[in-house]
Amino acid sequence: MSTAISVAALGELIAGWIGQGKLVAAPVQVGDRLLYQALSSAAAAVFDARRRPANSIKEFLFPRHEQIFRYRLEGKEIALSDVVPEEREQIVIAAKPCDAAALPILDRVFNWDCEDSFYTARRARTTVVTLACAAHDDACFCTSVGSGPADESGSDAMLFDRGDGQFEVKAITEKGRALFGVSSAEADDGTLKRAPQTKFDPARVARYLEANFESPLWKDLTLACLGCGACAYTCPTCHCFDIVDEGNAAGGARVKNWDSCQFPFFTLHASGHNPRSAQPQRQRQRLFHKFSIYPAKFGSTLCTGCGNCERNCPVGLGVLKVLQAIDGEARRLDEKEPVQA
Amino acid sequence: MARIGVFTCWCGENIARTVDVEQVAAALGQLPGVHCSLDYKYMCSEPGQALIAEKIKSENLDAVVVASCSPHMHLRTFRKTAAGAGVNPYRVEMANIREHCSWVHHDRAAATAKAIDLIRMSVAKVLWDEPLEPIKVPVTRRALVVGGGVAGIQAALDIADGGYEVVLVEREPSIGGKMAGLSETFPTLDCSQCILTPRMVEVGQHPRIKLYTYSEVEQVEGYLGNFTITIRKKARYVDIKSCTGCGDCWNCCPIKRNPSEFDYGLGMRPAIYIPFPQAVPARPVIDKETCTRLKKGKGCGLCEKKCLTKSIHFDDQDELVSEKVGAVVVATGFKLYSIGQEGGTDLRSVARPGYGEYGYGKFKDVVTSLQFERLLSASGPTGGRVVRPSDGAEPKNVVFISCVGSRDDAKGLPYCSKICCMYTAKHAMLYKHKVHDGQAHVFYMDIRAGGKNYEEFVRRAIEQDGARYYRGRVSRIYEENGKLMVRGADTLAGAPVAIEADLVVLAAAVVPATGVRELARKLNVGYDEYGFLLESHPKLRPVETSAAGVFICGACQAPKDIPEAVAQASAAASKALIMFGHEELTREPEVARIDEKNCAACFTCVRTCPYHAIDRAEVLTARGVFVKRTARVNPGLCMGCGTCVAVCPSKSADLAGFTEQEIYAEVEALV
Amino acid sequence: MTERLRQTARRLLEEGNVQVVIGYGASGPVFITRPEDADKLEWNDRCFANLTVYLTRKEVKALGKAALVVKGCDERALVVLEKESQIDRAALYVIGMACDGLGAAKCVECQTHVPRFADEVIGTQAEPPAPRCAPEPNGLDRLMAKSPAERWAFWTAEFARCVKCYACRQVCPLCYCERCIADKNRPVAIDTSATPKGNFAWHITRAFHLAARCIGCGECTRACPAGIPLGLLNQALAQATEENFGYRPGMDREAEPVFGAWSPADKEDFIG
Amino acid sequence: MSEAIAMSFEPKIIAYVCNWCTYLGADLAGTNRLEYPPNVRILRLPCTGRIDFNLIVKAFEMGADAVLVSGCHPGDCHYTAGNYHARRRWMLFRSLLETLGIETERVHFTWISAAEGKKFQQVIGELTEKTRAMGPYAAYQEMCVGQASACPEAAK
Repeated sequence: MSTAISVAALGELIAGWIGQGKLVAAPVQVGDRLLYQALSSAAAAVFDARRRPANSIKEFLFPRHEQIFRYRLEGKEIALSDVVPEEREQIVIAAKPCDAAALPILDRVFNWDCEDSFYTARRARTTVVTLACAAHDDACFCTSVGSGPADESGSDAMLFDRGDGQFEVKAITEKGRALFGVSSAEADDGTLKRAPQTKFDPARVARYLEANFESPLWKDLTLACLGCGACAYTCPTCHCFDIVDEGNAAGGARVKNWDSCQFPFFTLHASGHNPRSAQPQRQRQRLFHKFSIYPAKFGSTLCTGCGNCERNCPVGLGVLKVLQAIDGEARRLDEKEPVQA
Repeated sequence: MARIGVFTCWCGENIARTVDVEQVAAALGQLPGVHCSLDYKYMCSEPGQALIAEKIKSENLDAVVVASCSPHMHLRTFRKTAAGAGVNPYRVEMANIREHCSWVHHDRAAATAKAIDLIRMSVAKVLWDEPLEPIKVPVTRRALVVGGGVAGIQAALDIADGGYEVVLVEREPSIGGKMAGLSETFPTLDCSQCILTPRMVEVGQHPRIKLYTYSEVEQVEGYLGNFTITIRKKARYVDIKSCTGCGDCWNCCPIKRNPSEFDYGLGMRPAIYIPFPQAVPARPVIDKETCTRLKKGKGCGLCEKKCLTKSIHFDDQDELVSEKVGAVVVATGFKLYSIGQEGGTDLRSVARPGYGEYGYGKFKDVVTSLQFERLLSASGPTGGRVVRPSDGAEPKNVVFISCVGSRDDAKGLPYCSKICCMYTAKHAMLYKHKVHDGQAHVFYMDIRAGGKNYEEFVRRAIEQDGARYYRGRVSRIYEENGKLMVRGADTLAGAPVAIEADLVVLAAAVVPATGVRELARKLNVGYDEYGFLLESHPKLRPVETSAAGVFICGACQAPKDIPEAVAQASAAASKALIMFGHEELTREPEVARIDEKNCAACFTCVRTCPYHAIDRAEVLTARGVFVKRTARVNPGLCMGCGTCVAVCPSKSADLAGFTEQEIYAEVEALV
Repeated sequence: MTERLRQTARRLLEEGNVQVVIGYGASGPVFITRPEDADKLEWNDRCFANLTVYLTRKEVKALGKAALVVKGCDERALVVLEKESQIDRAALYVIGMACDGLGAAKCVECQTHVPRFADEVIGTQAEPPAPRCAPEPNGLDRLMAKSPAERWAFWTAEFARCVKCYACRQVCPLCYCERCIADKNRPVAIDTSATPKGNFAWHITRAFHLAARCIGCGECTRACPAGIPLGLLNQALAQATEENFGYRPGMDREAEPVFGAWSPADKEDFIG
Repeated sequence: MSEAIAMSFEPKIIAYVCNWCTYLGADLAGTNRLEYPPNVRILRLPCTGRIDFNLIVKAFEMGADAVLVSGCHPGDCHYTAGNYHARRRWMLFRSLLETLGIETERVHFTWISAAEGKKFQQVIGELTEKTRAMGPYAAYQEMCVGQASACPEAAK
């Protein structure tokens, strides 16, 4: 039997979830940008398998700003209090597979030594319904990092755009099945044909990185970087944060805010020394973290190939171009001196 | 944690009546960082201060908040108390719970709540207050006096007699200023030159006065106690050291008929000249505009040939010399408003229409009051005979017009020039003494004769010397049958007046000397829209200026007569002498500073600082290698307004005593 | 024009007049240091970035004397940077590109198609300049036609999307502070959090620090990944600056900047 | 807003004043026992030139319902020109506040000299009553307690 579902039916489902008090997020058209946002009504959701939102879904699990605890000055004493945890169930729908694929990556970071209870709790009450990609642009490179337009990693269910206003539903996890109850047997076989070509070899890049921490290439490739956080903040996998106390004479909160390794003061020491004092060093750090440090620790790249970094970069930089250049350089070196298998 | 003591004052009943001081003290005692909180009847009294001092010691306090009256009343008191007991005086704050609270509110609960808030703010600030040390500035005990008129002479002599060196700079070839050209002075009719020239000679011979005539201040660097002044010695073409002033040169000069500056064009002088016989120094100068040799570069040279001491040097050049001084006295004086021309003065604001209808510049027998002084003066071009410039005849009817330019918003200046009423009376009187059958007519708006014996003097001019005074304005002066027709109004008689005059004397307004604005800018002294220099406070700091170490006296500050100018000069001198009484000066440490590491060197603060106290500087390594550019505050010049902080986008500028952190802490206490 | 641009760059590098040519490449800004790389320079309708931003970057300054490719709109930044002692104009070679507009909204009302202070101008302006996009209703006029409460609601919704990535700051040629006030923590003038409160404080500060300085290149709006029309705030201030002081930043190399100066005649009808 | 709320609402007014004119004007109001509502909290700064716009924003963040900024009259600045520099800034700052839809009636600029105790009394009285009539600056205060959210609707 067909498991296809119409846009209208999806809208009804969403309206129902919202009615149940769940937080439902989906791509929403905001000005000239498509952005993941929490929905106030089902109508705002955009089901477009050909376009990618400018931000990522990580915000619903790892928000840009989060209170860890609150404090109050009571006389000469300080009273601490926990933040009341949000208990609403969350459903992210029409997410891109490259956004969902970031979740298992983030899971590892937030739980490898000690559990980040804020993240884990949100993760547990979040269901992710992806919409398989029907198109890609020049910035896309999911296939180069082992993902693809219908990558199921991180998805609880996946929709496939049949092109006739109907979507095939494939439930991937129990959570997904719980939402839709049904699942299509056959995946859309058209999506892979629309996948971007492989643009570099991550293993070769990792090998090159290991051997070339100091290289003039860094400066040559990343000099244009202006040091903003547009790449990191729209990246599905970037997860650095800063902890600050915010308040006044009466009290305040200890909060966790997104941070970016591209900011000059990210690594500023109290002594005044800054080990990463120039922008190319910060760019190198980001590349290393994604393609050398994280892979060495967790066995996969810290990148899903979504291409948001390039699309959002004011000077069109992003990781892909740097990786391609590195890959080219590595291949040239390999050809000169083939590596031992 | 800080150990703050909070001391709440009852001010007798003044505070305690409206504010529940015990509740306040108890509430403040609960604040973090507050180690003890007390209330007492009179904190400013001796026992009150002793209480604070005792608590500082027994409780080992490191900061103090006194909640009492206005800091303008007692901040100094409590800072001194705290300092005496070992707390840095800049870690003392006051919360004003009297003027700003108990005296203006009646609701006890609301006033008490407000008092607690005000003190909380002070506690929050004092937590961050940095200990500060007064700034010590070394003093070069040497003064610069700019301007060699009577005010400058007085200031220079007073300072020099006080035992300190003075550098006196005068733009003209001789000192003496306006007073040297006056005939006799009101209200005593002393001979002006007779009383001034001995003082000039004293200056010329004083071992501690270094005199630069025919020189101007080119550049001023440094600050209070430490100025470096660059002086431009204009090419004089005469070596005044070897010259004996014998006069051979000016007597042989063939270019004799040049209008004399000293006589305001009424007399003539050669191209090489001394301005007047009693000049100090009594050394000539060559006017390069009129000297044949200097104009053409060859020929003539008679004076050079005649000079036995070989003191004439046609190749003389301007020379820049540098002098280090600790204080500056500005005494640049005044000039007369250019009455004839359209907006003829260097007034910045609007072009003023002038007084073309009075015919000055058109009719030879319309003269200014200063020109008339020269006609009256025994040393003047006529030897003291009052004559008409046009034909040398003795004028029998002389019309004096006061307020030409002064008190005239439409055509001149709104202010009163102050001296004109008196000198006009004097002119009328002296004229009558010289021309017994002559008649003086005076047109005036009001007679302002406030001063010792001034009113009596004016009455004398009218009653004894028969000057006719008309209260009214002159509308027009024109020539008719070789006579000047003066048409005006006598508003008291309610009738028009027409006088056939032989001579008309215009009491033109007093305006600041040429170039005083440029000088003021070099010295960072403020000036008003007319160019008169601004004193720090019109009542209490009348000779100080916004620039520390720069004092003003005489007519550069406002029109004034000789006794006032001299008194003010002595006041300015005493201010310099007070500075020189110290080896170093202490200044309040509440001044701006720049975080040079973070300064982006946009120099907005440099452009903004009202005191020019911020310099463009460079950060260098210990070995002198350039690191970066930065703004840098000169604490000797900074007055602590903090305008730089507000314009600094990165807040690399901050103000000690009112730091960003301190102010934010204060606001953030207002929860 | 591209060819002439490449020739110029090649010549400058060959002659050793400059050590680097900062220009547009195929996919973003490029820093050409060798004559043979001059062919990497491009001139097309994707040359949006205002490259003057690089002049104050220490990594770029370290490359040596620069030649910079500017459009007439970007060039105004050079005037402001020079006024604020950030660049030594004499130690910079400016290659001006006559520009008919890149199809951006700001190009429609552009009055500076041809750079005026460049050392060399490449190309000429089409007469009349070819319109590349339809004039848009002025966003600022539309905003100001709303009630204050509606404006507040508008900005509340817009700022809610701000994640404080600071792209607006980093891309601005006039945000060159060594340490931004937003990065200072003693005291905290602006909450670091991307909360409504922290975002308002930041955007008020950003806009006002550019008051009477912003040259209207619109890079802030272009760079914002959340699509917040930040340039509107700058436009409003620019309009007020022009109305009150007759001053347009970067238009006149001789004009005195508004801040740092004052006049007794300054308007004060808002002061009670 | 209802009259009952208007009566019970006590506006919070934060005043930034210069040390030499307005602070002394407030002192004079005290010396002359000129009563005014107790809603104002004065911060003493050396000069209006020192008062940055960030402080005005901070005052609203602290829950002020109105902010007063006051200093020496033009020409009377203790530091010759600090107030002139301030006046320029405020002029443009107001236009930014207008653009943002911030209620400019809640930012009151004025000159009060050391002799104008009476004016200080009047200004505080009028500003307090005006603010009382306007009610709490709820829009700003609610904005300040709002949490970051990827949902703009939630910010309302």
